[in-house]
Amino acid sequence: METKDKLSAEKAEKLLYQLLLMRKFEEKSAELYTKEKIRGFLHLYIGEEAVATGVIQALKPEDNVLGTYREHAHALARDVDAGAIMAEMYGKQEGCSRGRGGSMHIFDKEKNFFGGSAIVGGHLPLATGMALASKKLKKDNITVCFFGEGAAAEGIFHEALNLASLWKVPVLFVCENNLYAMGTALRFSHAVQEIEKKGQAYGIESKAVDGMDLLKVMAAANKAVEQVRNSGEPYLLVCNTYRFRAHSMFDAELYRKKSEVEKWKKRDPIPKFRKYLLKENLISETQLQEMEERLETEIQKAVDFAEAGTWEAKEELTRFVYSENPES
Amino acid sequence: MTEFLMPSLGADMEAGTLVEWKKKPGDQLKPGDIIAEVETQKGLIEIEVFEAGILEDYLIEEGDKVPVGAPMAKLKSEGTPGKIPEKDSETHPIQEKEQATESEGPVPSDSISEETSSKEKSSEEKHRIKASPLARSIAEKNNVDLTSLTGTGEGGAITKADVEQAMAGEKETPKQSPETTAVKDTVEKKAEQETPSKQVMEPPAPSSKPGQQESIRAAVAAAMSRSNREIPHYYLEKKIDMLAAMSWLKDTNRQREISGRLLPAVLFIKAVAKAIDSTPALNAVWDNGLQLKNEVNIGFVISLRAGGLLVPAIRNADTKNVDEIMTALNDMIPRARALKLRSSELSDSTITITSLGENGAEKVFGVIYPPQVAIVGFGSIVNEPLVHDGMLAVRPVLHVTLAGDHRATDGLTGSRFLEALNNHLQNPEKL
Amino acid sequence: MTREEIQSAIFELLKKTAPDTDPTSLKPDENIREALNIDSFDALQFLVALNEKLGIDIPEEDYGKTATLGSLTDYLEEKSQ
Amino acid sequence: MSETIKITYREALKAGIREALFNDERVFLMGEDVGRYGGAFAVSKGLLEEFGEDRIMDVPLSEAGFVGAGIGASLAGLKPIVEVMTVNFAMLPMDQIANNAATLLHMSGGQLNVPVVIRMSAGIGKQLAAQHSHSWEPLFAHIPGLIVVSVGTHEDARGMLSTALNSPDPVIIFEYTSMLNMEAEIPADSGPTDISRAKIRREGKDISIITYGIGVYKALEAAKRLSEQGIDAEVIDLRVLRPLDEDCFIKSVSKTHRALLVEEAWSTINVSSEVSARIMEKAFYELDAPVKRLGGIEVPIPYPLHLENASVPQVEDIENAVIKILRP
Repeated sequence: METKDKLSAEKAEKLLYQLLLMRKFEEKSAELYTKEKIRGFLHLYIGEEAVATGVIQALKPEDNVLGTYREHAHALARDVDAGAIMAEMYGKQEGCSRGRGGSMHIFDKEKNFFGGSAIVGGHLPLATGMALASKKLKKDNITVCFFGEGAAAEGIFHEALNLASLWKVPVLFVCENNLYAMGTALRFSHAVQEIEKKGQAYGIESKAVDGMDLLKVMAAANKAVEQVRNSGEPYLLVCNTYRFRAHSMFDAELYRKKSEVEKWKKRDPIPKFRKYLLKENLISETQLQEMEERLETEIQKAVDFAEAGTWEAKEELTRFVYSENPES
Repeated sequence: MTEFLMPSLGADMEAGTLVEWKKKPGDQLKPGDIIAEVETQKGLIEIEVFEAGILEDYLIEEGDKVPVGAPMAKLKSEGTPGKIPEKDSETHPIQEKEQATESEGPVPSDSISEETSSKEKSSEEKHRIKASPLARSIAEKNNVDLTSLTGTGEGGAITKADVEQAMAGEKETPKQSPETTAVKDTVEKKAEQETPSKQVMEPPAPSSKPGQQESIRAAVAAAMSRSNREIPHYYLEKKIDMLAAMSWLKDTNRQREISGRLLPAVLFIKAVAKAIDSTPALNAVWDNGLQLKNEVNIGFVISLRAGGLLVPAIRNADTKNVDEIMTALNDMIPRARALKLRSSELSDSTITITSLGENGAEKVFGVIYPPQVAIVGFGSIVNEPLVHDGMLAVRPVLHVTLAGDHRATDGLTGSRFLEALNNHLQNPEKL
Repeated sequence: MTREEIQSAIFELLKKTAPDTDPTSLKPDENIREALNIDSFDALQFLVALNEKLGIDIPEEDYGKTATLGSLTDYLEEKSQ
Repeated sequence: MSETIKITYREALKAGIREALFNDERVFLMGEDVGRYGGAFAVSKGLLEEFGEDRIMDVPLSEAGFVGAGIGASLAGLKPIVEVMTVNFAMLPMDQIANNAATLLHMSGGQLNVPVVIRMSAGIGKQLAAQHSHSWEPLFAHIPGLIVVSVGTHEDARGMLSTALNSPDPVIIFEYTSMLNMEAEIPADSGPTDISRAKIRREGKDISIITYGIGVYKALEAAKRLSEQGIDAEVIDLRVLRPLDEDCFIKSVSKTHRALLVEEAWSTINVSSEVSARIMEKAFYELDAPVKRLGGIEVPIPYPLHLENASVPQVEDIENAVIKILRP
């Protein structure tokens, strides 16, 4: 792969750290959920980390990112503060969305991270519209929109892709095909199971990539982002991946076999990437050791921050329904 | 057994206050008997019974104000059954009472239980007074007892206006205090007035109550507002040469004793009654559509000295001759001034006449008295230059106006009526 | 009948006709009907009552002579002779 | 101010759009047939020629898609005027409106503004039958986060849009097809009109007729007729259905002590229901008669003219209802 050669030790270390942070952060979240620190829905990304990491590393800070309700990892990849995300999941006002959104609605405007959307497919036209704005305002930023293969069955997916292609706007649609829309397998949802073909139907350049391999995702994403930025036209990147954990915390996983999960776990992108780095001498055992400690510290810090966070006063309940400074 | 209900004496009557019972329990009643005197917005009205029977018991007391339709007394019917057929009214009175009530089913058969149930009802009513929130809060602030009020709002709910009216009434209740207002003074004097006509030289009528005049004023206001609100008026005017009529009247009166003399108003009334023949649509009421009336009952506006109007009817004016009409006026006007009119006299009119007399304005544009559909206005007779037989001459001229309800008739009808009226007044001897 | 008797009869009957007024305050040359606000019907009734009380008939053509307290008194006084 | 011009409702709307396009480069109009067709109701006729394709965008029949794109564009710095041809199609983008436009500010803890303006033509009166005669203002007025305004007069047709575009929060504007050809005099220099306050269109002391939209001129006509009958009715144009200008009608009812609520939307759970409830809550002790509602008859709007007319309150109905309240 052409990107292999370009991967610097520094970037390699950062990417691995990011992957591990995502994994450990979510494992901690699951634990905190069972302790009732986190409530509501909690959708974990564990197993799919290579996708968010691989795509977002290709972006510039001014690019827009929109995610789904399974977006903790994307926020972390976008450098949203882990403590702010954890506090958000706690519902504390120190959270990145002041605790108003919770796990499914992580927003950070400064990082151009636009959520956190929990209606399947609902954010796709927003991405098209944001890209339209970039075009009209003659900005060179692009918009990246993550969604699952379940969203591709929604009418709005088709509208958003058609409009993006029709208008020729710089948006990268990233389909995280984890094979299950909640519990309904791809084959029970789609007559044509190659999601990339749906993009092609709208005249959008569409590629599929192994979403369990960070290097492959990076390579595909770099190419896609470059193309979107250069052409100003949309692109559909389908990342075939798998979530190791249940859809959300309250899921008996009746729809798939344990053996299937185990099989996919053997393709876990994190050990794979670590192995690759060690093999290529892009990272040392000592560094890995030290990384583990840093991760522990960062996650503990995030939890402490969330724990120390405060509850928004009830009197403020009705804030943020309308803008408080209408002059904005 | 039937109940005698507070009668509705006009579309705008909502309630009445029983001032005096004129019959006692046990009294035999025949149609036309005055059973009670009731004070209304329009003044004290004697109310009649329309069926024969025996007054069994009072259901309300003197001083009670009850809405139209509320039971006032229990009657034992005789002969024709009342409006609401009752089992026992078909058989025979008094002795069969127990039997009759038994047959009514689960209700215990004695009169005590009836009383109890009616008491329960009234106490329940007290707890369930319908009043608007605003009326309640005003009543509370001003210590007005809502149970004593009759509502004029939706479903008989007491409104702000009802409470305020009660408060205004209450202010006047202190009897004969020296500070009483001039208006009230006038009213009371008026009430005690002896009318000058022969047969009515009676002791002062005790009937009139303070506030009565005001309620007449209020009734006029209500009727006129309603008219203005609901009736699309059209107006027509005609000048009538009165030389012939006035000459005839002069000749006639010259031959008569003073007590038999006629007023011009008699000619007006008679002429209107005859003119209606050709335009029956003006002798009608509007109640979800035009309803022609067979009788010609001409309402004659009588203004009261202290303000306000009463409009008693001269019944079947078309069949009365001028002397009979004068007799009717002689009877009615003094009673009107004494506020002693009968209920039916106030509610029977089918068309109204207003005449300002010889010193009034030259023209009067009337406001139709709902539900009637026309009012004829007679100005004062004045000498005016008038073309007569191609010559300009000064002649006595009467300006007659017709206000018609445009829903009922149009200008053509009104025009025809005024023309007919003119013709009749040109031939006074035939009236 | 003295002039005083006639006047007191006039006052009595006027008071009955217009009880809210004080006829005794009428000036001799004041128009009675205007001052006391008496309409044509009451005016006729007043004359009827005068006729009954005093036994004096007033023909219609003489109505004009009865307009003021002074002229009415004069007229009645003359007729009663 | 003294000079007035005669203008149709359509021309007034167009003047408002034109002015907005002139005043702010970020403003653009998008909607079905707004450009080459000239607008389904000829409201935007000629604007394409004047402002070009970039500012006057024809869009495909993708209501959810282009409304979502409008929301997205507003997130990214533009001021879109999105036209949903008629409210009858507004259930398609309802998800975008209710789940995105109305929630983003709140979910993001106050970070994201959605300054989108969505115009919809609404109401009955053209014999368009059940699917094309909706009065769905109440559906939108139900949703916190939206500003819902109703254009009941020519002045507002002319002036509401530019004020709406200055709002940092999403504004839904209801316009009325049946009023498009109606002419009225407005001040020649008529400018932006407020979108936060109700307006007393006629002062009176006997009763408050509280209405909006098509009801405004009807109520004014009824009030005129009533005045000939000695009844002095106050007519309140709610103008903004959310957030309701409660002060205005509570004050009015406290003065008149009676209220008749008029609108074309079906009576069950309509705007009048809310107004009525607020009167009960805030002005109960001022009431001298029960509050009455005059709303749409609960039936899908039928095609024949006489039945269509019977489906919504007419001037005579308003007149009679007032008389019934005042003279029970």
